[in-house]
Amino acid sequence: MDLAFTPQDIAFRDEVKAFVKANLPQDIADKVAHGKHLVRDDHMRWQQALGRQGWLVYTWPKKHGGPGWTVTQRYIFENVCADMNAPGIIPFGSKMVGPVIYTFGNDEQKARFLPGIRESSVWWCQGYSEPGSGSDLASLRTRAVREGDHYVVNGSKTWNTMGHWADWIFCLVRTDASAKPQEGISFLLIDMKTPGITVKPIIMADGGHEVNEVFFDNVKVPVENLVGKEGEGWTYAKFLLANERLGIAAVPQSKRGVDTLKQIARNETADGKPLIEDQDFRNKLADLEIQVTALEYTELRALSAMAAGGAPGPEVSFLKIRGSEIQQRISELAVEAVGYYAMPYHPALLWHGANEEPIGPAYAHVAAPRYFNARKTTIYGGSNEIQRNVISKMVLGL
Amino acid sequence: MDLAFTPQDIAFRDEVKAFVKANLPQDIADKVAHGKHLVRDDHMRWQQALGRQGWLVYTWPKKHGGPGWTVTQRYIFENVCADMNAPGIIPFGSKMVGPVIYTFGNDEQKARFLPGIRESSVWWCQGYSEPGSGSDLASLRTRAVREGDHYVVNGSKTWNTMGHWADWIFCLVRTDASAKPQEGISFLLIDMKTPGITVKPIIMADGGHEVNEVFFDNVKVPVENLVGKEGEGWTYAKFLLANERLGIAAVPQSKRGVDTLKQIARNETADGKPLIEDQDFRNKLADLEIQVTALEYTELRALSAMAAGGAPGPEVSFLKIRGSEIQQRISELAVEAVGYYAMPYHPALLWHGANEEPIGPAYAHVAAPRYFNARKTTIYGGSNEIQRNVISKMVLGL
Amino acid sequence: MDLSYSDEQKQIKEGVERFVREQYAFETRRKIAATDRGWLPENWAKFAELGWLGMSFSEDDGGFGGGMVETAILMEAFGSGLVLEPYLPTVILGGGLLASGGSAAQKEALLAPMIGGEKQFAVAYVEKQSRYNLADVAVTAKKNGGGYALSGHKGVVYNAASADTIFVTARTAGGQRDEKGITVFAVDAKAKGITRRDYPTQDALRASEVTFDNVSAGADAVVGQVDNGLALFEGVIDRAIVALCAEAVGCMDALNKQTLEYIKTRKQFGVPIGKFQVLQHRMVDCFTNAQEARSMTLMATLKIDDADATTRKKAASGAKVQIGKSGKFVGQSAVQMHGGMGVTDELAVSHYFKRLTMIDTLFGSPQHHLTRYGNLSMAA
Amino acid sequence: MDLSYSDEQKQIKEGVERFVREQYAFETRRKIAATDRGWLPENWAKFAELGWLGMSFSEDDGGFGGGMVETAILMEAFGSGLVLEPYLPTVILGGGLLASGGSAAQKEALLAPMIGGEKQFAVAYVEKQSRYNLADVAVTAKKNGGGYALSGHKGVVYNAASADTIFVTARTAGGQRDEKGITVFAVDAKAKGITRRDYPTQDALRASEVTFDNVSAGADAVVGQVDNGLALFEGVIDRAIVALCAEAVGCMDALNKQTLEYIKTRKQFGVPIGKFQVLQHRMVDCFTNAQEARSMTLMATLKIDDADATTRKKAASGAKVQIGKSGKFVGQSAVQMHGGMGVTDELAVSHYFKRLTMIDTLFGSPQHHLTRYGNLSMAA
Repeated sequence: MDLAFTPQDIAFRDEVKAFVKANLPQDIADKVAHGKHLVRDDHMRWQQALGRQGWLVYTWPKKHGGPGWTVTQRYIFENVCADMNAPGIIPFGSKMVGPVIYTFGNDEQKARFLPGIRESSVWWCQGYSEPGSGSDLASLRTRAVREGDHYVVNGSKTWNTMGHWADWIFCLVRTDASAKPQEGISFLLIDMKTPGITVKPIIMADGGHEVNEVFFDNVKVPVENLVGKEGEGWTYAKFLLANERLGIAAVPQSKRGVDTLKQIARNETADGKPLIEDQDFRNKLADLEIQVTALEYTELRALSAMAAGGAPGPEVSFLKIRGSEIQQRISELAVEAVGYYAMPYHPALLWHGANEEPIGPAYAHVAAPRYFNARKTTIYGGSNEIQRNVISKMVLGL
Repeated sequence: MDLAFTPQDIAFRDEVKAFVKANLPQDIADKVAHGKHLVRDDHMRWQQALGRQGWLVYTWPKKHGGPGWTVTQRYIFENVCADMNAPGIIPFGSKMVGPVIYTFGNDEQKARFLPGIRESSVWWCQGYSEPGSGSDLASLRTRAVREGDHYVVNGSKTWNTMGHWADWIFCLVRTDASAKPQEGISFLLIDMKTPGITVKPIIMADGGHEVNEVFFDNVKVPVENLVGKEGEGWTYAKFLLANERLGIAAVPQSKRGVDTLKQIARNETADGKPLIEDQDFRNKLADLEIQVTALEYTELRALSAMAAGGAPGPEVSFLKIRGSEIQQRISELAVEAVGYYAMPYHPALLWHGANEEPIGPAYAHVAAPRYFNARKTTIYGGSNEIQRNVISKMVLGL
Repeated sequence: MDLSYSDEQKQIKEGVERFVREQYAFETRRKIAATDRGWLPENWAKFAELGWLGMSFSEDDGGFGGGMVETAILMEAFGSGLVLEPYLPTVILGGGLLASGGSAAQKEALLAPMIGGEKQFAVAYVEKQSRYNLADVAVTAKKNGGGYALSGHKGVVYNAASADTIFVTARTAGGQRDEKGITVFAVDAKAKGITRRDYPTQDALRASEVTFDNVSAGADAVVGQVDNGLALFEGVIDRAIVALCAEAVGCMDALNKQTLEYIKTRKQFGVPIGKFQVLQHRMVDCFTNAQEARSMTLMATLKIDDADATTRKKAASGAKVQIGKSGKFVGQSAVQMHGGMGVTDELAVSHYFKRLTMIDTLFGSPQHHLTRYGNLSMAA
Repeated sequence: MDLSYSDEQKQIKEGVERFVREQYAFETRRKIAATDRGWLPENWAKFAELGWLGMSFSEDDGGFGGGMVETAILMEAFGSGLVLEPYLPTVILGGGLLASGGSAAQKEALLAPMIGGEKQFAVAYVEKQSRYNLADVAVTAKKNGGGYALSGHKGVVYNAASADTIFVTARTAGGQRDEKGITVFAVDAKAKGITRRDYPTQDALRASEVTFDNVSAGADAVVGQVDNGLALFEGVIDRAIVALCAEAVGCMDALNKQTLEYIKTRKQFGVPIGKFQVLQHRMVDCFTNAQEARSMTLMATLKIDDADATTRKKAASGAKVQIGKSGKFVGQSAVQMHGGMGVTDELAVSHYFKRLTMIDTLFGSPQHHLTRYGNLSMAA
């Protein structure tokens, strides 16, 4: 048992650092460091740089064009990227639909779709939830009716993240209305430019636009865009959600979040002293840092088990539970740290990157919007209540 | 709207103070002040003093021999008694079976049993829970079979508090096995000296003996000891439990508990300073005191609603929830306050009032046993989970 | 001891609840928030007409002789509808300063017209470094002939853009955090040397950064005593805290009502989600929290005029701690139980949550008041 | 980076788990606790025979060259069975002091026979006023010819009644809470001037109040350097904390196992109570808490020998905070989910709960270590 990195690991870490240093545009790193929102082009520039290096799909096996890294290498890569303020990789292509396609898709689909995902030349989005379905995914009602060599899709999807920037969407659709809820579901790939698709923004509590409702009105989808077998989409969906849950712990991001909080607490004052010297706030920071450390080592234990040949089991659900709770706690403490200057609402600066002097310290005006927005982390990807149900059933046998 | 006491209230408070000062034996007050356990005779001496004054059954209406006090007077009485370290009144007679008898019993029963309760010449105990029944009271299995002018009782009761000191027990028994669980239950009064009754101690986590299992082996109970109608015991039981819940908030006791904690924190030191000056511990005490205040004013609001003619509704369930959580928190902070000296276990001093020098400060060795014992407060009288179910159903309509 | 409302108080309650019901539907509020001012003069005129602006001032001051109980009734209803009109800065803070510290002349010139609805106030006390310490005052008021010249910066001044008069805490003596040497000034919002940067707040109210550059104020602009303004100011803030707690209670009850309704109707896995025990118990805890918030607010309402200063301060701080704890639990739970819809701008729930979050900070965080309470309560 | 056990470590794990399974059934433990000593010499002999007493000491010191990983394996198993034998005071504390500070002569005279199972140790460092501050030492050691004379009182000294040697922190210079001026002495437990008051602890272990009245100790009784004993002592306590955390992890897993079994079988309202969602989620949180405790203990196990002192201290304090939080949640939840049975002496659950409660305090409360961690981590 040993925490130390091997010389190869250390060489690898240096290689990653050098790459990020050379290839991450400064303007993007600055935005990330100051918690500003990125535009589509920011994500694309970084992801395409990773793509050229073959690292964008860093979790993929060699034979599908991934680097075939060890668990330790993935861990190093994720941490270096976060430390150096690289944007998080948008998961819909590389972490979600990609693995589904190379695991369940046919050779033609692999040849057609995987390169665009590896290079990030194509932006993917997700069509899972529907209005009213919430955590009960299997209740979805979007229909796909076979007509000759097409499916005709009607219905709507919601909580569609960044769909307004997407080229393609992967959708769960109902191809057999007569079957049981979890049967009769199929997994379709749909070009967002297809006639009959409209994207309607959902404005979040923080005033931002990151998710949409997507409406399908007699959208014609070629049958060759069906992944795997008709009616087995639920199997692929669960496979995808399991992958999603693992990364969702967001440990490197939370570690960076704690460092940012410390910086804020050094800047802020209370009774003439730096806030970080305030006993109560220091306790809260220390408690939070310990929570993040516990989560990190829990994830390391899971990764090391996977490295020893195991697949991510249902226990990773609690990485999602704790990871999301911790992200919320970080955002909550930021609001506490900035005091009255959490109150000004500055949409021009927040959303449109306007070149204005912020009201109060630059880190202050983002605190409350992030706190409001972070409430979603215990809701999406299967609410934490659902996650607890899963563990209770699958792990504890209750 | 006004918190101030009327001149009559103030005169009443002075009268109660004078009475307690004159009639509460000093040795008993000292035991209570130092958290020592009382013996039967201690309780009896105090309760009989109250009985002679007509105050033991202070919640009873005049026509049954109570003082017929206002809600405000009850509040004053309870607080003065707690402040002056009077022992809590054992509820089984005066607060439980008494009201059942004068509400549902016949005149003969009232004449026979109420005087002994008013004077505390008779010690009552409760026969409700059974091994395995837990919070599911209606599942009780103790049978009472009518044979001529007697019932023959067979079965067992558990969590019987102080039954080893009791003269009489009130029992829920099943008189009709064929009826639905909540029907076919009757309410019997049984003389503990009746042949066939055996009392077996249950030792608690703190090493103390306060509860028992009571076994009934062909115990003959005269039919005139049946309260109300056969098969309607469940109605009387619920009536009794509602009364129980109200007092269970134990606000005056918790207020005294916080004061005791403050005294401990003034005595204890951390890094050479009194513990009460330690920022973290002071925060915890302040938070606790605020919790107690919130509970007190919630109870005052309920009492004032009752005074305006309302009966205690299901919302009093949450007085039980918060009251018990607060009692546990007090005991938990006491353990934290005394540090290493929570560790010595001193049964001779704790249970048998041995005349030994305590190990560490006198208040220290009782801290952990009380913390262990206080875990029961969220379990008995219907666990807090059950209480939340009740509120959810009865108050929120869920 | 009597905790029931008088008939007059019941009438006030019914009146303000009717106003909120009829004038403050959620979509109406959205429109009001989008106006330039961020609130409606028609509503303010109605407040004056119904006597709400003078409700808690003595008859001598031109008010109707009510007290904190009446104020709490109004604020609770305002909270239940997320009312945007600047009652807190104008009536509770500005009016409160005048009532407890103002001269006869100041009352006549400012308080009377405020009660009549013709004047709006703002109170400038926050500074970039001050956090919640009311004595941390860097803005200076230098003697200047018969009067003073104010210079420095104040932050997050609610209602400054609409205010006719701005009340400012300034340092006339002593070091930056000395309790002595603070004076409260009432200055004309249009006075030369005052510059503002206006902005909306997270909870759809309006505030400003206000800079004072040699703003001259006459000796008659001093509210209360020179150098001894802190006690006056702290007392007004403590009363404002109780009013704010009442507003928060209104928010929480409204939020719980909406959440309960939602989990009774919203179906998942074929049943209303309110059938899931975990949500039932969380809903119970939401109600318990709101009840405790109401109880502590009642306690503070009845003790804020106590003869003993420590009792008053403990009452305000204790209530603020409870409101913070309850507000956070109720707000976060409401969002969680609403699921995805709870984090959208579309439903009212996120707006109540945002208001409760700002209330948590306003006049001092729960942590600040827990420490204050502890120091007051544990002093040997 | 490799978080898996070696084959040797797996064998140790199987061995100690078998011992607990076969020798520590709950009723057996009850009998052991009731003996005069409170532990079994036969068991201790077996510990020696199996090499557990020398497990974590270097070969030079007569040990088997294991480290904290091996220690954690043993302690976790001991925790799972609430093992009563004094491994912590004798091996971890006493042995640890000798290993990191002892002279060759002391190691030969004390460590070797301890590893052989012939010597028992106790460590006296708690004082009535000291709470968790290891530098708060009022017991004095005055120069006395070539040696020292120790006087004062130490409290809650585990295993003192069985100990052959008592290690004592005493002040040889400086003021009562100075970090400098503390010296560690190894004194014969039977030495003249030592009086004991023995008692059981809440968790069925044995401890004593120990008074030193001019107890003479030779210069050769000094462990480590005169006046510089604090760093040595603190380092040993930090290692003991990690061992204690491993014990706590064993307790929590055993408790969760029992509780899960109980709620699967215990029926109310006609169904196993484990069918109630609220208990399901609480059980999930119990497991999550135990997982986090295990993760933090692993972290500390692997970092406690780090070259950097701050890293070591943070590791120990961080783990202690987590164990405190998790242990309290798991312990209280286990009792609650067991209902009435959980608060009786009859079931094992209350005994695990009591041990976890004492672990919470031992070597410093979670609050103490949270503050320590914060000061180490937030220093600019």
